[in-house]
Amino acid sequence: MTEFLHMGGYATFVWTAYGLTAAALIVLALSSIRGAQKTRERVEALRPRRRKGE
Amino acid sequence: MHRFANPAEFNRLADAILPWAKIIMAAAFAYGLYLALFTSPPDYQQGESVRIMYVHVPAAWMSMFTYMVVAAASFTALVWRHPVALLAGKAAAPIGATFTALALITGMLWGKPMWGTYWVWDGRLTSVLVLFFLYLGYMALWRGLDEEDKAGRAASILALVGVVNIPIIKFSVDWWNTLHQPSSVMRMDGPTMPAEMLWPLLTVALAFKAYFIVVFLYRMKLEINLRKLTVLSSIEARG
Amino acid sequence: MSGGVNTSAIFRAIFMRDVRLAWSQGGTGTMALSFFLIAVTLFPFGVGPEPQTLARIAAGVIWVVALLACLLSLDRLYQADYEDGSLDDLALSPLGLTGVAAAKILAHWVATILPLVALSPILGMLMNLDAGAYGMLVLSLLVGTPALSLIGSVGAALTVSVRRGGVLMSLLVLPLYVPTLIFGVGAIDAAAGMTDPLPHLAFLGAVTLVALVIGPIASAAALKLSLE
Amino acid sequence: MRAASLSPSFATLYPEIRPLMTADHIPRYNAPALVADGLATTRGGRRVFEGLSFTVSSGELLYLRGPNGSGKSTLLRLIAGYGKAHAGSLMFGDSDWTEASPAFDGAMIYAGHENALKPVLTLRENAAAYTGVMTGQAPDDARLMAGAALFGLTTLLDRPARFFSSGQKHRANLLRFTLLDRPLWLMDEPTVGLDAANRDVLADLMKRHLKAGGMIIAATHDPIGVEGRELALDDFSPKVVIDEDWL
Repeated sequence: MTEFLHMGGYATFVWTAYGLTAAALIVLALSSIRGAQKTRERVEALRPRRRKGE
Repeated sequence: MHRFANPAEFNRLADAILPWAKIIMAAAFAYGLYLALFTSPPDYQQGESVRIMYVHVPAAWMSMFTYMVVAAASFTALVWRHPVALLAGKAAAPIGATFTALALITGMLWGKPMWGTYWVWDGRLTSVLVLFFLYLGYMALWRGLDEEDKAGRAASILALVGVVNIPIIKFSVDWWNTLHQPSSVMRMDGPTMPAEMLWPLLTVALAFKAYFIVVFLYRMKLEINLRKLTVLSSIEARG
Repeated sequence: MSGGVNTSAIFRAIFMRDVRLAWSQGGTGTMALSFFLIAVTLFPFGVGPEPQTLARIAAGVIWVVALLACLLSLDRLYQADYEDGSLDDLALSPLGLTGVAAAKILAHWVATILPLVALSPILGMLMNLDAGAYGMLVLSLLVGTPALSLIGSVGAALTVSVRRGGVLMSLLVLPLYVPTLIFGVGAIDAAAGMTDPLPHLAFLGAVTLVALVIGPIASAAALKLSLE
Repeated sequence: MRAASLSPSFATLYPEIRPLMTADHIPRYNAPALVADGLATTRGGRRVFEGLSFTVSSGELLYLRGPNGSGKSTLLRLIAGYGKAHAGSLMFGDSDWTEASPAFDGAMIYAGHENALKPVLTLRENAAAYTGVMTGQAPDDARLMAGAALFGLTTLLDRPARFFSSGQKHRANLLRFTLLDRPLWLMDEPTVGLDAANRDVLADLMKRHLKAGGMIIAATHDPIGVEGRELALDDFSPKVVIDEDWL
């Protein structure tokens, strides 16, 4: 297992590359999904009041 | 084309696609990583560091693909004044910029073990760098103008001017590269690559595409809701 | 006043107006020229006066600074008219906004860029440019700089309603200047290195022709946005 | 773009090109009516007015009334061709202005909020710049002198505009109405910054234009003393502020 992690001496480069990519993609995905949900809640919050107010 | 003009229609379409895209994404990521990290052989010259290519190359492909999506959305938005297409450009750009940044970072991480320096003015890497600035310009223009609708159409014009110039930039950078650095350093040519190296590349590329669709649809929901919020608040303002 | 309005007279009128404004007090002509001269003379202070190093980077430095001078002077190409209201009049001209944009771009190139090109040999001397490359320096600037005005005009039109839009404009436009810069400097280096500069010039001209098509049309579309 | 080459019936309306006459000559316009039907437009994502219809025929003046933000300037700019109508149609005789993007139609003179003066240019040069943009020629000297005299700007003809007071700048902007023979005048708050004397000069100029068969649409609050119909934009404020899709 450690031999695998060692990556033939290039461990830092290979794992940084994969790690950074994974981190960036996850952060982007989460922020997009959370953003979609939060804005939907705010729209729902505004919309019924508007209907009642009409 | 006009069917998706209204957001409710688009949301229904998105909800239909999302589950499938997620499944493909998960499967492709799992299988791709397995191929990239375990079964594919180390390169006789570069050793294990070649595995960085399996992330770097698909990211570079995605940065180009996403800009084409932005350009197509911009064309639709300008020619048919299609409100949802206008938001599609705004939703896709950050994803493209992220992939471009990743392509640059992984390119540098791959360059260090191979040539001893993080940044190499290789033709392909330099083109990706210029593409990164095109993304920054597009996104900055969206925020530059105060009226959202005008900002969108201005950014769309920029995207179309940009997409026409990309092949010219690519050609001039390659030309400049051969001028100053005759040996082509980064050997990433697809077809001559042995099969067991090609498969992880294509699988990760598929995973990135599925990932793009998933995140793009969520960002579209986000942008549509944001536009609804500005519209609703403008009604509140009129009272 | 029937349909046969004389559009070439209108083109000339707009062109002359802009040329005069560029060289009037507060115009961009003097500003771009002085920036060009001063900025190039800074390099020997930075890189050292050693003739060999200066000679090697001469073409690149002159081209990059000319490019920046062009960008600086384009910032107010449409914004000045937008702010004082004359853009509304220009938009109603029988020439149409594309023709108006073409006239203004040509005026900017003639009034602001040609003086730079005329003075570039002097800066060539300052930078110890190789003796055989002076002709190509001027020729490559003549062939390449129209693309800078044309593409820069699109950036100026896109940011016309943006306060302090100059910074945003440079971010939009500089990546699109890369091909012109590469082929422009390539032609001069080829002439200095006794190799054939023609292919570089040919590509430089091609880039300018593409810009000739895109520039006025995209600028007009962007200006229409700001008038709505 | 509007019909690049003017439709034949349109071209015959105007006196053929002849040297621009002095300001007190009376051009004879028999322009068609400007007919707006069910006009609606949005601005910044918000519907400004809806179902707006009016007709302005030769010799008529239409005042646009309504509080700020009711769309007076938006309507004027829409007629001038600076924006597209969201719905409805706008016809000027048989040429369709609904989808118009800004282009010459030989029909109008538009004066907006700004004074469109280049500070470094003299009044004469600014006037030449305006007629240069519209016709390619400098204004006929006698006509320019007459127009400047009308607005009391004769002494400023050869002074750069940056020395003008705001009232003088505004009058310099109104000078355009004496420089070209065009039937339709679009005026946005023309009386702003005018003293009583100049207000009468403007009123007189407008009356002469109407008598000559011209048409005027003016967005203004205070009365200019020229008789004309009123159009209250508030009557057309949108019921549906936003299309339902975005709710």
